[in-house]
Amino acid sequence: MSDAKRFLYVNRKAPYGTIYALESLEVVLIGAAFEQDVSLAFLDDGVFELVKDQNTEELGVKNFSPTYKALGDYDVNKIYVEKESLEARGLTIDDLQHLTYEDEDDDWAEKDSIRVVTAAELAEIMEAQDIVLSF
Amino acid sequence: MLHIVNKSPFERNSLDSCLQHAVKGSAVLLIEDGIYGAMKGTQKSGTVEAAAKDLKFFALSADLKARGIDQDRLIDGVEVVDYNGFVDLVAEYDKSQSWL
Amino acid sequence: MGELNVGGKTVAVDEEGYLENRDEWDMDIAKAIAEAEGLEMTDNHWEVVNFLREYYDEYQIAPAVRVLTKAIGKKLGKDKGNSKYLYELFPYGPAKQACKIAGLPKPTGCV
Amino acid sequence: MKFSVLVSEGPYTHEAADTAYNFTKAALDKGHEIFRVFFYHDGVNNGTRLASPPQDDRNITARWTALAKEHDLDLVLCVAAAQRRGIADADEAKRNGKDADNIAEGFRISGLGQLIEAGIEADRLVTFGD
Repeated sequence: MSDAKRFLYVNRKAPYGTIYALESLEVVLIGAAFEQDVSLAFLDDGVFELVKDQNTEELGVKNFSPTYKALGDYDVNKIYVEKESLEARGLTIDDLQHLTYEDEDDDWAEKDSIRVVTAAELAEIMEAQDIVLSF
Repeated sequence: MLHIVNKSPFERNSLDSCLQHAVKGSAVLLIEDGIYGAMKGTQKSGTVEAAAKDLKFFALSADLKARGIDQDRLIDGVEVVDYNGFVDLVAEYDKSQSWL
Repeated sequence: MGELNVGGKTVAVDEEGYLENRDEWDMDIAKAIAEAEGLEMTDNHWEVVNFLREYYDEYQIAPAVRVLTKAIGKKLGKDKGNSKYLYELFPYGPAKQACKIAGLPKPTGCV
Repeated sequence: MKFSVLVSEGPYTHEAADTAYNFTKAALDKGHEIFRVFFYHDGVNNGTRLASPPQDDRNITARWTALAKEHDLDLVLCVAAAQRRGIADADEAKRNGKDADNIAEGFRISGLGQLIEAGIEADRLVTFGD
């Protein structure tokens, strides 16, 4: 992994209003095959992407929110959600889907993928990347 | 890092969000509708003026001219660059992030 | 657009034989698609096809081959959780062939 | 230096395609290498040869095509995004049973992996979008 690049996918848009959330997720899933160091950040309206109990039946659009739960299978397990963005929208971590992964190095123990970070922490995480892809 | 903002600060929060996440020593390049964030005497000028202590600000000349915004209407310290200057900034900073 | 006739029932398939409507899938249709692919469905084939259908129901995507192999290995044992085994069952690739038989959407072939 | 460019918006509605073009051209003129220009989301609409803008306006697609010819640029449209939006080359049209293709000269259709590769191979990746 030493020559792997650090890729950060920055999600700042709400789902369904535009296609960015869905097409961002599609890049992440394809990108996972390249064995780079992948992280996802959800801030601003992007935090709405992870809200649980999404139901698109009446809208007649595919509900892609269950796909976030597959990220762990794809070894994408660094998911940063910004605290300030959650608070500004009246949300807490409990309003979001519970995303987990199985840690290969810890006897496949199930662990949380989502880490709530402050804007200042997220700024440092952004600064530590090689590639930042924004959606 | 070079932050690129292309949204008017009066329409979206891209500039605010960018400034909240830009660490000291980074640069912010304002392009497209983002150049309105470089104007002095607006409701948003104070934010940019405060951030300019830690960050360098640039604005793209093509977008300023297209929108009829003269250089003398810009916040002091905002540097105007052309596309060549844009390319130089991308090369100078180790990565870029677009606040779409 | 083509169609597939199975025991008096007609279902719509696309140019490459993928089901247009996932809800129309049943085991007879799966067998017919497999036959068109030159495959005979054994218990081993069904294991993979059913796994794909369950995965799709839960996550709304067909897993990448890498993810499929790992998950099959975990569920059905290490001897089945490798691409050699999966390619033996589905010579033209588990992503393409097994998804088609399982009635899942055509992979966009993005990699 | 080696750059990759990501274009996430279609032409004409948003300025992103113009900025991306002007940036790419400036980078090439300054002697930098453009590893790839990848078009995603509505950005794939940059690659349709059927657009006919008025003659006193710029032709965004033709401009890309000319730049590609001059500099041997790799212009890639994401296949998944292109399929959604009705952009096809001859192979894609045939594979999906369509009666025509519309990709412009100098563009090719490929997978999202090409975007990741563009990020891995280049020194810088710059995104233009809405």
